[in-house]
Amino acid sequence: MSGLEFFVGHYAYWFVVALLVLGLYGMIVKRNFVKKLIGMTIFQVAVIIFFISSAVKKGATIPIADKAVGTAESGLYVNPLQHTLMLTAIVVGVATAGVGYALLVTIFRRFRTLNEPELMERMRREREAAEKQGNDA
Amino acid sequence: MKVANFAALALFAGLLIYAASGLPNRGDPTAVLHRDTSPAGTPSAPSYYIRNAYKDAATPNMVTVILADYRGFDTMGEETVIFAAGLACLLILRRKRKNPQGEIEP
Amino acid sequence: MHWELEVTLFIFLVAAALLALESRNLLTAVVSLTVFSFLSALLYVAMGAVDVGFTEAVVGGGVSGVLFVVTIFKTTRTCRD
Amino acid sequence: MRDYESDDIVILVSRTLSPFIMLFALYVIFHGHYSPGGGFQGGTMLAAAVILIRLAAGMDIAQLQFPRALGMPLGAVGVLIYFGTGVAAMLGGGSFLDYAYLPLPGAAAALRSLGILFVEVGVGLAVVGILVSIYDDLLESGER
Repeated sequence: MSGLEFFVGHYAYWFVVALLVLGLYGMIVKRNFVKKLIGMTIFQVAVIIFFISSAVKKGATIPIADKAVGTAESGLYVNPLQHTLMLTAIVVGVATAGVGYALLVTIFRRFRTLNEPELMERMRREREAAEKQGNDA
Repeated sequence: MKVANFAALALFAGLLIYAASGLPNRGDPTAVLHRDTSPAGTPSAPSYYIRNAYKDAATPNMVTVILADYRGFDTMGEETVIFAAGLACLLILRRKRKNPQGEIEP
Repeated sequence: MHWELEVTLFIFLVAAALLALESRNLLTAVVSLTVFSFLSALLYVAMGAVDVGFTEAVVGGGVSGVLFVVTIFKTTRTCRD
Repeated sequence: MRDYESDDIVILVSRTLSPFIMLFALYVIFHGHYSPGGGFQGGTMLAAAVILIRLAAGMDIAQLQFPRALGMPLGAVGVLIYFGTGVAAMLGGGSFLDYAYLPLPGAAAALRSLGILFVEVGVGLAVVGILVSIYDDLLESGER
């Protein structure tokens, strides 16, 4: 297999790698929690694109049984198993992202910031104040 | 700190590219995933679903049949996860108010 | 299944992701994320996954964006990175 | 979201659109056997129609359409419909979630199709209840 053929035959995977790296970049380099959640969403979409693109077959049609095509030959339909798994993953993703938003709102209500270093600083100061109060009492 | 982050990203990208080089070509109908029998010789699940979904459940949409019938336990657990997420939101964000005695009640 | 369409959508997808990650205004970032979700829904349909594309269009373009905007209205609208 | 005043035209347009979105969502749920669609998509569209009224008219007016206390019970009812379909198959003599043994008349394939419909309705109810409940919780939480 030549190098060009290998590169062109895998083109979807290179874009998926780019999206995965972008999502991870948002999660570990950005300091704002909303940006971290956006990075998590991009990572999730990249994983879903990887699964869907592994289900593609050349010359196949969408997985809805058609009388004109018939169901005897399994090569005529796209692989439906990955579609099912990713369908549930998307809906579970939005429900768990809702829990993430709830945590963000709670953090902002308590500490008035969404920046990670500032949040750590304020938590440390609050803990020291509590310890000092405990020592005095 | 910054340098360590970007080194980790580069390492991740290199690992992914190395892993992707072992995958079959995209859309190849003869890949292991799309064959009728697995390498161990047993019939593989996706081609079984494609052949028998309409016969078993009288429903043309194969994704619906797999979602609700063949893999019904999966969807049931997933719905329970959604319910648990809604419950977690309710418990995190519910406003606590004080009654006249000063006790916190839900 | 049509590689020209897929490559075009992939390029716009990466651009939308970069815009969502790099903008200073969080509302701009969330709107870019909604654009990202719609583009990925088109991509799923182009790959033959009609159910997944439908779900992503409804969830990512409808409910998820609304929840994100409510979160930003409840917290802060700008960020430093 | 108290930063803006609700506008008459926006309320009129969203009141006109919301029933049609709901009708299409019901079509998506019940026609999911033959075309792309099903419980998840239809439930999310129903939730979008409910949230549209909440965005346009505010929480107080939207209580008349879908009360705030209805979200979590509706989700619980959806989960119970799913479990109940499985238990009904057990009562008919089969194993859990084996729809061919539902205690109804008909051939095995038709019974499976019917069981899939019950399950999709349960999933749709759970999704609409939970998503509206998450939106309400986020909106009602604390001061800005």
